[in-house]
Amino acid sequence: MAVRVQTEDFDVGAAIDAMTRGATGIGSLASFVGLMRDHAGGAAVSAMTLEHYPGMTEKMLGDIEAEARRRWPLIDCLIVHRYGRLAPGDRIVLVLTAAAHREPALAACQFLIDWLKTKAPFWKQEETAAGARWVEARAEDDAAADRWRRD
Amino acid sequence: MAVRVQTEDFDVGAAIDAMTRGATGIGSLASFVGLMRDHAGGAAVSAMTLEHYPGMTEKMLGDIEAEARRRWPLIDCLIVHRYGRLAPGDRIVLVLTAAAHREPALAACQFLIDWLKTKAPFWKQEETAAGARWVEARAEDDAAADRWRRD
Amino acid sequence: MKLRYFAWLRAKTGIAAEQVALPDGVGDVEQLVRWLIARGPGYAEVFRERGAVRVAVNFDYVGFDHPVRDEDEVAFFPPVTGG
Amino acid sequence: MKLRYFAWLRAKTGIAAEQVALPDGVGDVEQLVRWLIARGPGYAEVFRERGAVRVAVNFDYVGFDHPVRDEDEVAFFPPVTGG
Repeated sequence: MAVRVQTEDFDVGAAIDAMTRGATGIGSLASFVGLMRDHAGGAAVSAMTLEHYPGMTEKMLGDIEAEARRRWPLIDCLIVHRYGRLAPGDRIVLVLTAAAHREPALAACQFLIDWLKTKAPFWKQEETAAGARWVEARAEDDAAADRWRRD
Repeated sequence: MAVRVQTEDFDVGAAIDAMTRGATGIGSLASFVGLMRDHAGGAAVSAMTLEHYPGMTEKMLGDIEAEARRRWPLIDCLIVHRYGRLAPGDRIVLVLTAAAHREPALAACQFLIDWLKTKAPFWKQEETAAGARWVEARAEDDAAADRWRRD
Repeated sequence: MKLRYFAWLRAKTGIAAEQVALPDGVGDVEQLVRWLIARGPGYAEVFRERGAVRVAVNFDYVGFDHPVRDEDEVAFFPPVTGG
Repeated sequence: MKLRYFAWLRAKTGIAAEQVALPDGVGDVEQLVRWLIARGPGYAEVFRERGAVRVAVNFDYVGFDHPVRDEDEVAFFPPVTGG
């Protein structure tokens, strides 16, 4: 299990190097980095505060990672998610997947961010000129997560 | 156009930092890194030499990148591909895509590596205990590339 | 039991967490929600639109028909928006 | 015209590139290939399995029916294996 929930920034290059160092069975590494944008819904956003549910967050991210490992032959996997106050351009989340071949690495990376978006208990509050507002969940995110459902 | 064909290694973290620095409209960054594995087809591989077709390589990578930009609203995009002699664990290729939202970033990243695999004129020769052998194209790679065809 | 409220739900209840004794007649989430609504207008407002409220019992998502016991941690929050 | 051979095709022809004058009667890739096959066993071996040979004229993939001119660069190579 490699899941981290932290206020500090993360170093993508260092995370990739740590995952691949000495692991010469890895042929493919996929990553996704989510960053804070300076605008949303047509309004400039000056800052954002990410709240989360300590305890449940780690459990859900661990569950999601375990599900990815069940579905694809991953050699390694990492999820890092920040919380607290962030400024535009700040990194928010990192998903990193490593496999022998590219298909499982890319599919698992997409799966992890899709499920994380709809299952990990984080909430964003944006600060705009009109005041603070809670970000609303997107229907597209539910649809993206549903693609991976197995009923 | 950001396409590089080089013998030198590349720094994934530095490439990501360069792409996102000051670009606060970027909300999502997807990457794919291909690395040299220490085994293939059941045999240990001690080294690999990547040959390419100078001139055509740059043209094809540029064409592929332009196609990705036509299909998705990318803010930025980078392809780096190495050639020459490589050892197990060495990085071979980097694909980096940046967009406001994750769907175009992830889809374009997958598209670029799928098309690059079947269209960019690179050839791998592996060195094993049994001698040197040219890597054969995989039918799965053609199938992966065909998913993106628009007839 | 421990009750927790997140994001805009917390703004309505005015508190992030509270410890309550399992009320008489409350055996599942639905009954707990009815009991909370009767406690005051802030709570009532939280549950005005049920569809917008997610529930977790002991760190797992559950439906409104899920049983609750005195030793549980029950959390209410809006659809998540991380990533 | 400039002819180029890559990967295992080069091992068969014995050369990576050569400059030839457009031969009489050669107007497309197919005719060029027939002319090459007649030049010697190494070339003949390259084109024994046509399906395994890709052709580019001036850095673009083409079919065997594509026209060739004296100023063209024509490259022959196996299916690519980069990435």
